[in-house]
Amino acid sequence: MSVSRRHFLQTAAATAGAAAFGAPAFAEDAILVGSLHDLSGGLDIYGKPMVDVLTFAIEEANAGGGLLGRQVKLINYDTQSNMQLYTQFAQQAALKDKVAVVHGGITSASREVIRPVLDKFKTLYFYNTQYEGGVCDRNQFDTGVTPAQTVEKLVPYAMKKWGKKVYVVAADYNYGQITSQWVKKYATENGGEVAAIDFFPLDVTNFASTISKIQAAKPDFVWSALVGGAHISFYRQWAAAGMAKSIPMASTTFGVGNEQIVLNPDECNGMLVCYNYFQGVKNPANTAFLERFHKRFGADYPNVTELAMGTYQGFQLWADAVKKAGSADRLKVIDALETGISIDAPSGKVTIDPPTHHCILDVHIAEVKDRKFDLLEDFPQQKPADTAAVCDLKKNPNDNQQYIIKF
Amino acid sequence: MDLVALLAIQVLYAIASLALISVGLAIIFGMMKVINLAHGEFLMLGGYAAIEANRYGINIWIAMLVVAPLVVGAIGAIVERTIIRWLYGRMIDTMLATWGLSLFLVGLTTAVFGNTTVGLSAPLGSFEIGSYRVSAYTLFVIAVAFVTLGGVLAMLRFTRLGLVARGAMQNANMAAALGVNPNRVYSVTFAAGAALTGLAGGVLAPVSGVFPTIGVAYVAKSFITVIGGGAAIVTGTATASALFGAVNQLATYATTPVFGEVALLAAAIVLIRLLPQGITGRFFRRSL
Amino acid sequence: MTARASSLAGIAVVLAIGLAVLVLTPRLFELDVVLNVTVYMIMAVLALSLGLIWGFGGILCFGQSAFFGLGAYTYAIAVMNMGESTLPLVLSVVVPAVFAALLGYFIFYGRISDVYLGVITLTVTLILFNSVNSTAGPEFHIGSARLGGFNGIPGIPALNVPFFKDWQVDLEGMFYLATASLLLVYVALRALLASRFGRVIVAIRENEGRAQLLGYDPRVYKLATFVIGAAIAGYAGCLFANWGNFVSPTIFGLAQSAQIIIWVIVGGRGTLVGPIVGCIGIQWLTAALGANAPSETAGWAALVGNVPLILGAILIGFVLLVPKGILPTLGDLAAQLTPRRAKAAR
Amino acid sequence: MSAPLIETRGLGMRFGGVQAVRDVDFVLAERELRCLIGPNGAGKSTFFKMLTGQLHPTSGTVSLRGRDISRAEPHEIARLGVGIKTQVPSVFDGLTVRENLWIAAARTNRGARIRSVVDAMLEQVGLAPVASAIVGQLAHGQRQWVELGVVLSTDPELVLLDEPAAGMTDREVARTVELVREINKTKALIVVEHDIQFIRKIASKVTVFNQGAVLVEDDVEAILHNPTVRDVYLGKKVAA
Repeated sequence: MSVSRRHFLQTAAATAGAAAFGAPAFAEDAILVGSLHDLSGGLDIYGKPMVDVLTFAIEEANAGGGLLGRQVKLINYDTQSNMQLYTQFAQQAALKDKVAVVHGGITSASREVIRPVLDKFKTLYFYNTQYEGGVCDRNQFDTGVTPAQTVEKLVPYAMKKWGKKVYVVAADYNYGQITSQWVKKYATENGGEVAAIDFFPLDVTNFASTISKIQAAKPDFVWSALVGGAHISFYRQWAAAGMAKSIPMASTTFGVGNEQIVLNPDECNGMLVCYNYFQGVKNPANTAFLERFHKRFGADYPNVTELAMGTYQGFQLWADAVKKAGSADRLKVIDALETGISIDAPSGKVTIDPPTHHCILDVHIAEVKDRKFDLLEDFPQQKPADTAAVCDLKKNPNDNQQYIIKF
Repeated sequence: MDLVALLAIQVLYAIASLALISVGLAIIFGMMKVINLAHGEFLMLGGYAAIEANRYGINIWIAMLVVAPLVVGAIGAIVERTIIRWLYGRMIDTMLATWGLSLFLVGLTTAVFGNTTVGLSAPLGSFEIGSYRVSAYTLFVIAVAFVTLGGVLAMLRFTRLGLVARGAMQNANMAAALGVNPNRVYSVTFAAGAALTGLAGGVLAPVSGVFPTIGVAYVAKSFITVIGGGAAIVTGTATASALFGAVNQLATYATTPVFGEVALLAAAIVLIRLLPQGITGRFFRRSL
Repeated sequence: MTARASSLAGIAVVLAIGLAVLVLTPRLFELDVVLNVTVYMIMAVLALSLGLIWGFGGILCFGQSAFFGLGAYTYAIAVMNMGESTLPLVLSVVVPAVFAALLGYFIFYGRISDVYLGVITLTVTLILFNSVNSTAGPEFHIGSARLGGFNGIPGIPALNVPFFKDWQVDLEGMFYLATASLLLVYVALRALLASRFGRVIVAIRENEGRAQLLGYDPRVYKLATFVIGAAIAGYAGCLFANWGNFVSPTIFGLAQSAQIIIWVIVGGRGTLVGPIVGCIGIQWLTAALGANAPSETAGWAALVGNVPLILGAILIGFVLLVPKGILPTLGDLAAQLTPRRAKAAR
Repeated sequence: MSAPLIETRGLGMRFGGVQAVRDVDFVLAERELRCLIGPNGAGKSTFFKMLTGQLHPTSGTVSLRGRDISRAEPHEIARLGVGIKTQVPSVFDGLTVRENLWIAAARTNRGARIRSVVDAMLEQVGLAPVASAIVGQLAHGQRQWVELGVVLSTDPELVLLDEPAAGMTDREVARTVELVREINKTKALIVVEHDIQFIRKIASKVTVFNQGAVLVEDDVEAILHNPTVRDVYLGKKVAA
């Protein structure tokens, strides 16, 4: 009753407006892009660079005449590292601002909060963070790397370089749990062994006893899937105990929060990481991007992180799809994206993989060196094999869940 | 044998760091009955003070041991003047105000320093115990904790300032009768508590990361330690830290850090149940 | 009696406002406002629970979030296993209440009071936080519900009309349920406080020793108050789990615990409307600041768009300028303007 | 003969190294009115606290009608019919006078009875005109009356009064005397008081405490002429 009445009022108002100003006036409104990132609270180390890049991407788009001749406007929400606000703001973005797309969510927890809300209110969703993989939802696109794209490459590389025995320390949440299982899988497949896997909640700062346990286990190298500000203490305490020199380390989380800048070079030099994007990636798109970006945000901008580039590429993929669809309408844009849209991004070629809604992209192994990353080896066009094993949205477009990938 | 020595150092370190982060709060809460929820942010500011000072070329030891306490002490004095001064005797209101202050300081720090701050790495290198390597800085932190507690004790017991402070806390009129302005005493005490907290923040900066929201990790633990210790500032902090630190580290070693944390908290509950006035409410009653 | 008449008038005003919100919100506003108001109502129920035990019972519970979280998790786990929400709803009230009874027995019969009580309750909620936070592994599940650790439990099925599994409460239904719950809890608490029990707990807050010398056992009354507060908080937790279909360990965290206390301080202790006003005010402010975040992260914009900075400054200013809380201050103001009514308003 | 109302045997209380009360044998009959006197620190208040359960004796026993209550909690003893008016008025300061009495009356009465008890008590202690006032805002003397009213509203069988006349005007003292006599018609009383004139007016048996022990027990006039009492107490008092 109340619903129909409200709709009636709205329709009446819209009709009146259309009559007064002419219907086309509405088509000229800006296209709204919602941003749901933590700009305060513990996760802002990740959120801020992402919003910076999103702001930049939108400014660029507008400078180039906008999309479909319409300006793009950023509606920026600070979710304050608070799950309740993720729900509230996802609702607001979908219902009040009626944005064309939402970019955002950092932790898997926040994504799983946003995802059902945006599904329910039929608003397109881009999740631009590297994560544990397995999300299968036609309304969502994932532009970050998953373990099959990075862990699969880095484990054998590190084993070849250092030896077969690995000790895993991981953040105690979805990503850490699942990533460490992937490490174990790839280590055993390559004839190595995992000495132990230790999990740490994200607020742990005292790693003394873990460090001595690692010393007792004498692994050839340590795999870190530690995350967040508190876990930086691990690297500090590790180096303070004189271990940085004797046992090397590999990671698919280090650097995402600019750890290589926070720590001193002698605390983390030589560490191996594997991501889609490094500032040092050599291609014309990246050179041009960095030049423009530094002009806007200053040459002393610390570092364009993996997550920030994921966000930039997510926006570009969406923008291309809008152009291709000739509309910002959700279903039309999804259709366009599902044609396997592809862009020449700063990280290299990035293509939407239609069955999984994840990305086919380049990954690189790099070494930490004096607050920067030295690229060591490139792996072009990696497929999201893990998610592909469980998810096929071409066959089951109505599938909607996060799979836990069994192997 | 190596393991025993290693474990002993780790337990001592856990105790020392707990005592360090708590003693400033113990002074502020114990002597002034102000529940300072911004305590964690005072620690955080101590860390930033040390880092920034070091960045501008000040020797790391001076940055940690002198600059950090001075800066945070000064901030404490300002906070006391502008906020706490109006709230004495209103314990609950100080809680709300300092919670606000905590948010404010986190926001301010983020705005000023951004959230990618180059940290300090621990000086002093490492040494070997059998097949284990331990950071020498660990021993330094233990030493600082001892010296700090000893210093506070000596201050309270032997100096006129300490005497006056104790007097004023027990009875403001008495201090007034001694010709001391109780407001002055409160100011100085609050600033002193803040300075010690800043010292702890500076000294711990190379061990744990420094970022705007690090305070949350400390505030509950310090508060539990102070309450567990009871009325006597130094003895209380020392005994409660000894108990909780040992429980925490041993449980962590035997199981996981989470379990260590839970064991600490559980120990606190049992302690308060057995000694509803804290340790020094029952034992060491006449201590300071 | 004028006091009774004015108190009844007060209830009538609150009910009138509540009913107006209940009836008008969905008719005047978009769905997003309705959804926002829903969560404010749910949190206001939580605020009332602490308003009762602290504002009237004098029990400074620093861990009210423990019961809130237990309610939410209990509901989530139970409904995921059972599929039908009637029993889970009941459990989400009973489990926190039983937990509070055990904890309260431990506290009140151990003669723990004051700031020590605050620390015990804080510690308990932190234990819950740490424990639940470390259940990310697949081995941690209760029945078919994975606890999920830090990531929490997503996709919690919504409440259904009792015993009709397929008749689920939709979003608008959730709004009506939350708002009606708030009104009901409010009226129930008013009735409780007007009863002999309510008067005795206020007397115990005023002077525990005297109440005991008159023959009332403060432990029994405090324990009962504590349990009632926990049950209400647990119910709020159940509603919260329904609102976002989601629950995560931060619900037990220090920030959540402190927030509940702040709602009550801001609104005014010793009133029931105060915690509601404080809760909705702070929630609205937090959301409003976050919703208008400038994307610029440098210079003045960084300060203006800095949510914790502004929220913190407002709280500090609030303590210094409105120390008694909103409701009592408004009451004093009204009393100054109309001195004759002052007595009746008490 | 049935057991006395109150009987203590070898009652003692030790705080750390201080023996506040030692070896007190004390008997009070039903409806008896007894005064306790003694210098400050003689142990009178500690003795009261042991009778009401606020302190548990470190030695000896307290019996109420033959039932051992040494370990009982204050509310249990209160429920057995013991009421106390403490030295510093202990009332519900944030509540009105009427609410204060209501809380007390509601312990022993139900329903409409509560209100009639409260109304009667307001008259009896002369607080009807200020029934709606917040107690914390009343003068000290009036709060004394509030506390008396609160204690009497539970209808106890034994009333302990710790310095009821302290801080009262002469007129109020006179009214207190009247009230004590009135109460004594139906209840037993123990009154601690320094004011000898007051004790004379209520004319009763007196127990003298000194250094935690009972010095002597006798009629009021005899006590006044007892040289030992003069020495330890009255003498000093006069000298002071």
